[in-house]
Amino acid sequence: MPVINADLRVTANDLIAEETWTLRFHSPELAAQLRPGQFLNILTSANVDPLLRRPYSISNVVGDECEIMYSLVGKGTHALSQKIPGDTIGVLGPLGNTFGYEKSFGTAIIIAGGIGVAPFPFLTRELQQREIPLITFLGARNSARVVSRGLANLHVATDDGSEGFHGNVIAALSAYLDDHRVENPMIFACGPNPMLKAAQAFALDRGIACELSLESEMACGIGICQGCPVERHQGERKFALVCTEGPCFDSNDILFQEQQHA
Amino acid sequence: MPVINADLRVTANDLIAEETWTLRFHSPELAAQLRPGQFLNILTSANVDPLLRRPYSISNVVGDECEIMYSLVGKGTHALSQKIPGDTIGVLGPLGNTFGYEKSFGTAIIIAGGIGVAPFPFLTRELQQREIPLITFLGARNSARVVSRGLANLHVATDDGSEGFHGNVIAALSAYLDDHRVENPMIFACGPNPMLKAAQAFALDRGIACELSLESEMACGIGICQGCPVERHQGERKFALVCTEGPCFDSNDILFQEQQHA
Amino acid sequence: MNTTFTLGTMHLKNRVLVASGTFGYGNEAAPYTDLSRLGGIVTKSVSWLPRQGNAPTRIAETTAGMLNSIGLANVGIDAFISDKLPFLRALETSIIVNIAASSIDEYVDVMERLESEEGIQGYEINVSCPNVKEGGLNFGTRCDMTESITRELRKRTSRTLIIKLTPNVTHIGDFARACEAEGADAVSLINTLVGMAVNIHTRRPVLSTITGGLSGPAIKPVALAKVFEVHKAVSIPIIGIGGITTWQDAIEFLLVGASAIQVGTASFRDPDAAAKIAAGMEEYCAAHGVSDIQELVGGLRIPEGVAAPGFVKTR
Amino acid sequence: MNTTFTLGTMHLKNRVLVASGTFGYGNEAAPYTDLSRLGGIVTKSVSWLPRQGNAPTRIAETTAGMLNSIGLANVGIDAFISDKLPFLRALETSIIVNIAASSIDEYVDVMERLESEEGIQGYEINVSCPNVKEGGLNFGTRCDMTESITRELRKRTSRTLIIKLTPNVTHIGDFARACEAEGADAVSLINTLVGMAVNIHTRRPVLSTITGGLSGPAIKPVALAKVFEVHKAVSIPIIGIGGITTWQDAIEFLLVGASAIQVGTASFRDPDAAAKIAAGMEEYCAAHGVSDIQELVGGLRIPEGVAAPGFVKTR
Ligand SMILES: Cc1cc2nc3c(=O)[nH]c(=O)nc-3n(C[C@H](O)[C@H](O)[C@H](O)COP(=O)(O)OP(=O)(O)OC[C@H]3O[C@@H](n4cnc5c(N)ncnc54)[C@H](O)[C@@H]3O)c2cc1C
Ligand SMILES: Cc1cc2nc3c(=O)[nH]c(=O)nc-3n(C[C@H](O)[C@H](O)[C@H](O)COP(=O)(O)OP(=O)(O)OC[C@H]3O[C@@H](n4cnc5c(N)ncnc54)[C@H](O)[C@@H]3O)c2cc1C
Ligand SMILES: Cc1cc2nc3c(=O)[nH]c(=O)nc-3n(C[C@H](O)[C@H](O)[C@H](O)COP(=O)(O)O)c2cc1C
Ligand SMILES: Cc1cc2nc3c(=O)[nH]c(=O)nc-3n(C[C@H](O)[C@H](O)[C@H](O)COP(=O)(O)O)c2cc1C
Ligand code: FES
Ligand code: FES
Repeated sequence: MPVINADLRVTANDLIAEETWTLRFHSPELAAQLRPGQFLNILTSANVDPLLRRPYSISNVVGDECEIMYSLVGKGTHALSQKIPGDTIGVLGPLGNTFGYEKSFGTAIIIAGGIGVAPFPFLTRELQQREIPLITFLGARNSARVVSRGLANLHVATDDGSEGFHGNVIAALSAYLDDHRVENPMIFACGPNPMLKAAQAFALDRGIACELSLESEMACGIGICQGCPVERHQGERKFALVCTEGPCFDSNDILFQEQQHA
Repeated sequence: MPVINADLRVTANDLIAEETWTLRFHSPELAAQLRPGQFLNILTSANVDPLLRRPYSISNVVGDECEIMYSLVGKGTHALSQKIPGDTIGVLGPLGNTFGYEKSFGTAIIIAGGIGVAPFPFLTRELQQREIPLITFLGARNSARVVSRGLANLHVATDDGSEGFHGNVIAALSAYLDDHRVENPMIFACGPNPMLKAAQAFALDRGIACELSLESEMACGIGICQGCPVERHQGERKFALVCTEGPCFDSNDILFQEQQHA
Repeated sequence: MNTTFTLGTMHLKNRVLVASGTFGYGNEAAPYTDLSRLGGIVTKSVSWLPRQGNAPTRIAETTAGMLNSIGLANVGIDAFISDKLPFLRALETSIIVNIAASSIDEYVDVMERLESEEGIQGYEINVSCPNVKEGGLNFGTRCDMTESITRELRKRTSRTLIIKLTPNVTHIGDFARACEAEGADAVSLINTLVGMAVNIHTRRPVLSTITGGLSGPAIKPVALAKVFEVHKAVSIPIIGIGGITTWQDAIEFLLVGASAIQVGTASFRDPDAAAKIAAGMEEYCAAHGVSDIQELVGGLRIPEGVAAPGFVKTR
Repeated sequence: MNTTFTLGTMHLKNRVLVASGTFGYGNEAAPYTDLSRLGGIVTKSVSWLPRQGNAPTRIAETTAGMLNSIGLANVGIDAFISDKLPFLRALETSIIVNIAASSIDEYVDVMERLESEEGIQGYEINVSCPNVKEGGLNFGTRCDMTESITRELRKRTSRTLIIKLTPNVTHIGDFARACEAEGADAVSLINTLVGMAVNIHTRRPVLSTITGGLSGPAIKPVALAKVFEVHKAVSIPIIGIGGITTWQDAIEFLLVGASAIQVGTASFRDPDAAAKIAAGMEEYCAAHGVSDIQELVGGLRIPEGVAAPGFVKTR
C-alpha cells in the first residue's frame, strides 16, 4: 500500500467535549492501512503560520473515513478547529509503529490521560474484534472533559472529583487492582509525561507488561530531521526516534529525565 | 469622530465579476465618517502570514455598512476571499485624503482601470447627490471583468474588445472628447500606474484638471513607517507620503519615474 | 506591583518603549493609542540636515517579516525641535531621541543642539542603520568606531545614553563591552538584519537600494540569542528589540536579560500594540505574584549541566 | 531546455539539491518522493565516530521558522559506508557527502576514508554548525580556519569540494574568497542563523543547548542578501540555501547569483518539496523561453544609478 501525502477532504469536525474535537476525513487508502497506535502528520494551515505539521494519533477508522481527536492548545489546533466539511487538510502517513495488541496477554488495561485518550477508540475496537478483554482507566481534568465514546469497560477519574474516582488515574487503577483479579494483564498508556512516568513505575512495581505511547516535538515525522529523540534506558544507542521507532515503546526501554525542558 | 482600530463583523463577501469580490462589514462609526477617495487598512488574516495590513479604497457606504472591492492577487486577497458573513476582520481607518469632488468644476470624468474602479461607486453617489454631471470610462481586461455596479454614464473599454471600445481607456476618452463637448471637466483617475501616467499626460495636454488616486507599498497606512513615498514634481520636498498626503494627488504634483521597481 | 525602571538619569514608568523609525514622532499614532501607557517613545532617527530618504520601493513584505530601506528619511534637527519636540515634550512618557549621522562630528552636533532643549530624557545612538551609504553599518560593524562615538557623546551629556547595536556582526558582545567601557548607560539591540528580496517578474531587486533591513516576528529568535549573548558580556542594562508582537514575546526578552523592550514592526499591524503589550505584562505579573518586574530580568533558568553555547564569551 | 550543471567534476541533472540534515540519508524520504528527480542529495553531516546528538528538546518552531540543535547526530563513518551508502549509490542522482568534524585531522580522516568509496560525487564541508561545542561555529567564524580546512581537503580529493559557510559573521565575502583562493569548487550558504526561544512558563530555554540554528522561510531574505554579497566577492559557483519553499524562491536565489540551490526545512512540511521545486523551475523556464537555466544565474537587473550597498566589497 502506498504512503499518503495529499490534501484530503474533511467530512466532519465536531466539538465533542470541553475544548475537545474530532475531525474526520475521507481516505480509503489510509483507512485500509492504519493500525492502532500509529499517527498522521497533519498540515493544519495552508500558509506558513504555523510552519510545521502536527502529529495526531489515529483515533478511529470508520469505513473509508479516518478520525483524529484533538484538544485546543495553540496555533495548529486553532487552525484545525476552523475546518468545515468540504475543506481539505494535508495529511502524511501512516506513520510510526503500532501498539503491541497482537502480543500475547490476557487482559488489556488502557490508561488514558487527557487528550491521551485519542488512540484508544481504535485500539478498543481491534481488541474487541479479537475478543480480548479490556478495562479502561480514563483520567480527565473534570467531568466536562470526559470523552467516553468508543471506549469500553470504562473507569473515570477526575482531578476535581466531578465524575468517578477523585484523583489521578494511576491511583484509580491501583485501587481497582487491589480489589479485582486481572489475568495476565498488559498496560497500554497514553497521556502527559508525568502520567506516563507514574504508569511506568506502577507497571514495574507490579510486574505488569506496559507500553507507552510517547509525544515529542517533531519537525518531519518520517525520520529525516532527528528532532524527536527519547532517551533510552539501556543499550548502546542513547536515543530512539519517537517518529520512526515509536510512538509506542516498551515502558522499560524509556528513561524519563527530570523534565528539563517542557 | 473617533478613528477605528477594531475587529468588525463581515456581513457579505461576494464574487461579482471574474476574480473580483466585494466585502461588506458593519460599522456605523466608519459609515458616518468615510468620504470618497479614502481608504482602510485591513488585517486580512489573524496570523502573521501575511504580516502586514492591506490598504483598500472605500468602495461604498450603505446604511451602517461599508464596502470594499478587491481582485484576487496574492496572500492577502486570498485570505479575504475566505471570509464568510459572521467572521470578523481587523479594520483601521478612515485613512488618507478624499477626492476633490467639492472643488468647483462642471463635469466629473471618472477614469478607472481594472480594480481601480473600487473607489468610484462611492464617488458617483456623492456626485449624484450634489447633482454634478459625470461620465465614467472603465477599462478592463475583458468583458468578464467589467464591474459596472454603482457607476453612471458608463463607457467601457476592454483590452480584447469583448465589450465596448477595443483598446485602452484613455484612447476611449480621447475619442469621446473629440466628438462631445464637456463643460469645465475634471478628471478623477484610479488604476495601474501606466494608466495613471497616460491620464496625467492626457490631462496636461488637454488642459484638464486631474486627480490621481495612487497606490504604493504600505506598512502602516498612518504615517509612521515612511514606507510609501511618491516622487513629487516640484517643491523642496522630494517625496510625499501616499498614506497621509494622498492617496489622491493633483496629477501635476506627481513625477512618474521609469518604473524601476514594480 | 512595580513596573518602573531607572536607566541612567531617566525614569521609565514601564518596560515598554516604541522603537525608532516605527512610530514616527508620536503624533501620527496618537489617535490610535494612549501614549501615556508607554514607558517611552524612541523617535525616528534625527540627523543634522533633513533627509529625503531613499527612492521607492522602500518596503517589501517577506514571510513573517518585512524589509525596509527608508534611508533615515527625517525632518532634520531644526524642524524636529520646532515642529516635533513640543508635542513629544507634553506627553506623559519618557522621550528618547534617536540620533543618526554620517560622521562623529555630526553625532556630536546633533546631540549638542538637543542638550539645550528640555523634555528629552535620553538619547539612543543609531550606529547601525544598514540603509545609508555613508556611516550607518560601517560604524556599527567596527568596534573601534562604536567605541569612539560612545566616548565622544558620553563626554557631552549627563542624560541617558543608549547605543543601538547591529546584529550583523560576528561577536556582538565585543561591541557591547566597548559601549560599557566608554560609559554608555545601556545598549539596545537588535537593529535590522541585512536582507533582500527579488521580484522574479521584473528580475529586479524589490527595494531601490537592493538590500534592506529585515524586521518583524521572523527575526525574534535571532534577537533573543543576541540579547542573551550581550547579557553574558556586560553588566549595563539591555533594551531588547526584534519581532516583539505579544506580551509573551516581551517576557521572553526580559528572561534572557533585557531590562526593557522596544516594539517595532508590530506597531504597523496595530498602532496600539505597545500599549497592549505593557498591559499584558502587568497582568502576567499580577497573575504570577511578581511584585517587581525586575525579578524577571535575566531570570532564565538554565538546567544544571547545560553549558552556555560556545560562542558566548563569559565575563 | 537545459537544466544541468557541471560543478567541479560533478554533473548535476538539475539545480535542486536537498540540504544536509534535512533529508537524512535519502532512504527515509524515498516513499514520499521520486529521488531521481533531484539534482542531488547532500547527506546528513557525517563525522568519524557516531554521534548521539544533543538531549531533547532539539527543535522549536518559531514564527515562519524553526530552531534546531540536533548536535550532528549521525551514524559515523563506518556505519555510513556500510549501511547508508549502498542505498545512495544506487540512486539516479548525485551524492554529496556532508562532513562535520571537530578538528582538521578529523575532516581529513573522514574524507580519506570516503575517497576509496565509489558512488560519491562530491563533498560539502560543514565548517559552520552552531550546535556543537568543539569546532562547529568556531571554525566557521574564523577565516584562517576556513582557509586551512579548505587547503588540506583540496589536496586530498579531485571530487567536487564545496565549503558550507555560516551567515553568523560580519563579512561573509571574506570567507568565500578564502575558499576560492584555496581551490574550493563552490561555496554553499547559508547554514542556520544562531537563534533562541524561551518557554515563559518554565522560564527555561526551549532547546537543551539554549541556542540553536534558525532555518525556514523566516531567514530567506537574509540568505538572499548573503548569496548576493558572496556573488560580488567570488567567481566560483554558489549554492544558495535558506528558506527555499517554492520554485519562485529558487528563482530568486538564481537571480542573485546562486548556480544551484538546496531545499532544507521545506522538506519537513512536504518531503516532495524539492522535486516539486525542480519541476516548477522547469515549467517557468519553458513558459519564459529560457533555453538554458544558466541564463538566470546572476541575472538580477540592477537599475541604472543604483549602487550596490556599502557593505558589498567588489572584487
Ligand atoms: C505521536 C504524537 C501523537 C499525538 N497525538 C495527538 C492527538 O491525538 N491529539 C492531540 O490533541 N494532540 C496530539 N499530539 C500533540 C499535537 O501534535 C500538538 O502538539 C498539539 O495539538 C498542540 O498543537 P498546537 O499547534 O495547537 O499548539 P502549539 O501552537 O504547538 O502550542 C503548543 C505549545 O504550547 C506549549 N504548551 C502546550 N500546552 C501547554 C500548557 N498546558 N501549558 C503551557 N504550555 C503549553 C508547548 O510547549 C508548545 O510549545 C500528538 C503528538 C505526538 C508527537
Ligand atoms: C491606497 C490604496 C488603495 C488600494 N485599494 C485597493 C482596492 O480598493 N482594491 C484592491 O483590490 N486593491 C487595492 N489596493 C491594493 C491592495 O492593497 C493590495 O496590494 C492587493 O489587494 C494585493 O494584495 P495581496 O495580499 O492579495 O497580494 P500580495 O500577496 O501582496 O501580492 C502582491 C504582490 O504581487 C506582485 N504582483 C501583484 N500583481 C502582480 C502581477 N499582475 N504580476 C506580477 N506581480 C504582481 C506585487 O509586486 C506584490 O508584491 C490598494 C492599495 C493602496 C495603496
Ligand atoms: C520601517 C522601519 C524604519 C526604521 N527606522 C529606524 C531608524 O530610523 N533608526 C533606528 O535606529 N532604527 C530604525 N528601525 C529599526 C527598528 O527600530 C528596530 O530596531 C527593528 O525594526 C527591529 O525591531 P522589530 O522587529 O520589532 O521591528 C526601523 C525599522 C523599520 C521596520
Ligand atoms: C533539523 C536540521 C538539521 C540540520 N543539520 C545539518 C547538518 O547536519 N549539517 C549541515 O551542514 N547543515 C545542517 N542543517 C542546515 C541546513 O542544511 C540548511 O543550511 C539550513 O537549514 C537553511 O536552509 P533551510 O532554511 O531551507 O532549512 C540542518 C538544518 C536543520 C533544520
Ligand atoms: S520528527 Fe523528524 S526525525 Fe522524528
Ligand atoms: S504606509 Fe507607513 S508612512 Fe505611509
